[in-house]
Amino acid sequence: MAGPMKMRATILGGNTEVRVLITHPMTTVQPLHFIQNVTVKHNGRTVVESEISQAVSRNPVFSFRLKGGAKGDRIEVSWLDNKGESNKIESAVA
Amino acid sequence: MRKALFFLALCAWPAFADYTSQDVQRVMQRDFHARGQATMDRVLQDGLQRVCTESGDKPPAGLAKALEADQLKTIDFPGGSLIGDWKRGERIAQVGRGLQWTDSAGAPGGGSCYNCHQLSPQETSHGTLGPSLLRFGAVRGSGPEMQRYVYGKIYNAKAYNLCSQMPRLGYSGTLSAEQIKDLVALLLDPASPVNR
Amino acid sequence: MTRLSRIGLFFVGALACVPLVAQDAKKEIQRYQQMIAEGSPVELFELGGEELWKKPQGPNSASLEKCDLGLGPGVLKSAYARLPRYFKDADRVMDLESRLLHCMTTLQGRSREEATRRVFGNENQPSEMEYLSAYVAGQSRGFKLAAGAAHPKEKEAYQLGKALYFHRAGAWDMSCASCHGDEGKRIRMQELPVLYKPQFARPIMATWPAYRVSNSQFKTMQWRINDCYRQMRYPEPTFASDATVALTAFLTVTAAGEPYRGPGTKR
Amino acid sequence: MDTIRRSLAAALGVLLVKPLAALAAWNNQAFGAKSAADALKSLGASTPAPSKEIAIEAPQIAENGAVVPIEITSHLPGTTSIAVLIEKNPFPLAGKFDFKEGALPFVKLNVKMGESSDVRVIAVAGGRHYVATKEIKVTIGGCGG
Repeated sequence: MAGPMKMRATILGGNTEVRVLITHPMTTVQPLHFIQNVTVKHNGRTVVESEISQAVSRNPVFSFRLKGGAKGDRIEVSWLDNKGESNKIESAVA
Repeated sequence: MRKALFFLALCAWPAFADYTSQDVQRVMQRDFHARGQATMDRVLQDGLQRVCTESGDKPPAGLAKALEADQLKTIDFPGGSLIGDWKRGERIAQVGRGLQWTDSAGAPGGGSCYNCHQLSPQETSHGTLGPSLLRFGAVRGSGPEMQRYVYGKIYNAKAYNLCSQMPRLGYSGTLSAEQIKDLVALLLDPASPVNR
Repeated sequence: MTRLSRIGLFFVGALACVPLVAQDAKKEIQRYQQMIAEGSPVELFELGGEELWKKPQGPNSASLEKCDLGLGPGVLKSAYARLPRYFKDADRVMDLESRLLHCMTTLQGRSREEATRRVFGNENQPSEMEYLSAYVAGQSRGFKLAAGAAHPKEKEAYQLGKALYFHRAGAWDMSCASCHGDEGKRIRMQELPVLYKPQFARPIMATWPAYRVSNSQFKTMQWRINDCYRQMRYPEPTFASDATVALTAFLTVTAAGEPYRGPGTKR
Repeated sequence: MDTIRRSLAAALGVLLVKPLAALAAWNNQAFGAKSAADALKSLGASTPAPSKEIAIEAPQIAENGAVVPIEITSHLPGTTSIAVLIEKNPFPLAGKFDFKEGALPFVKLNVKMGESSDVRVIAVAGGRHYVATKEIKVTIGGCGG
């Protein structure tokens, strides 16, 4: 099962800084098990779409920046790995 | 050992408050347990461990001399040349395994040399707990006397400096005579990277 | 090698050692350490610990929410910064892990044997103790380290810890001070803090327990002591024993006054 | 490395049998490339123009290759995508981030590095490709302490 995620979205200099922590082994040996896609949504609209490899460190931590944003906006980060497992987290901008 | 105890009785040791090294040993006997090859006899201090602990590694000169002489007797010098193969020696110097509860008993260990010493200039990841041994043989020569000293120092460092922090690698069973000879070669052989 | 083999199998190339001007290298490594701390996944372990803290377990099907870490049942804020300390109900000085173990046996009704079966986890399965340590320690961020030093048993633990620190035994004649005894020394490239001196003990004790990026594992102070004794070629110190608690008491009292900023992130 | 490639192919297979709804894009060819040049080709960025408008914030020395923090900001107007390549990794492409309307061209992540290497960042702005490079040295720590 997918382990816990943690996210913090805060207003920083007029923009929204999103920091997300993901529990994932990101293995580089057999059997390969790593996240391939990370997606960020702002109030339901996709703003960042990414493809990553097994070269991203175990228990990935990402920071993204969104234009503008206001307290209470909904931010969602989801991931999908090479085994088809996925997880997501949603929280409000603080 | 009797001599050591006599000196212990005479000298005023810096007090670690209420805990003598015997007290600490008793605590260890209670609070440690054997695991794998790391057996409980290891918490029993021998004479020099006790003297070094209780003197803060500064034993009185006379006592140190006497105990160093005892340690010298433990060294089993092989006959013939003491110079082995420096290439094997370099590998032994790199390896940090041996005698831990995670190591399998009987499997050859290493000398952990680079953990504390600089040796070959190519290996930049070296410790500084011990002195740099770069160009050791080039500077000091590699005659029979020097070979004997280096072999002895690796086998039982305490025979030359009682409270040295260097393990007694031969005496403790960490390294075999062959392995020590290879390390002697690493330090003394003119062809060794240590000396080139 | 085990630590590296996981990456090593993928990354065929050997990890290169780079000679650099010492001072610059030191500064750059400090910058690296700061950057990995900023990008640390350590909070994931705090989350995992919170879940376990609140989860009913053992024959009593009880959570640890009523566990008294010294400031009253369930009070977590700043509790870790004041450990180790004397606990009257157990009549002994306890560090975080030994106190957690106490709560597991008393509140949850678990046997000591069961609760300590797997105290050190790995990258795939961190241990319950590791998760819980992360959670509890995280509630002390910003609080000054103030381990107990007034009760006679606390003074005793400090003295025993100090004596242990300088006690030479084992197959390699080592004490803690053999490596952590003189300033400016290294094992390989790893700098060695002289932990009996406050200026070195402070930053170290303020950042344990910690996540280690080299093996992606969360490590506790009990593990740190255990692994030192392994490398010192001693038998194994028993988990949460008085000897291990005394060493932690000695080190934490020595670090007194430093604001806690862990759980840390280490190389 | 064959096994890695096989498993990468296998990984793709797993994806293909999943319901379409869960399918997301993953550039198998670019991520499977064994050289930075091949990866760039697969990204359609064979000859990117050097640019000082791409800022790479990373330590010059990483004590441990398992975690190397990298922070990337593109100051190029109209940046829509940022890709990170670690030149000397067996598979250089580490990630590709597409920024839609509402996102700033910024990302911070931790990557694994097998050895000291150049890290190349490719940015797409106004349909053109730009590149910036930073060398990161990887050292290795002590005996496990």
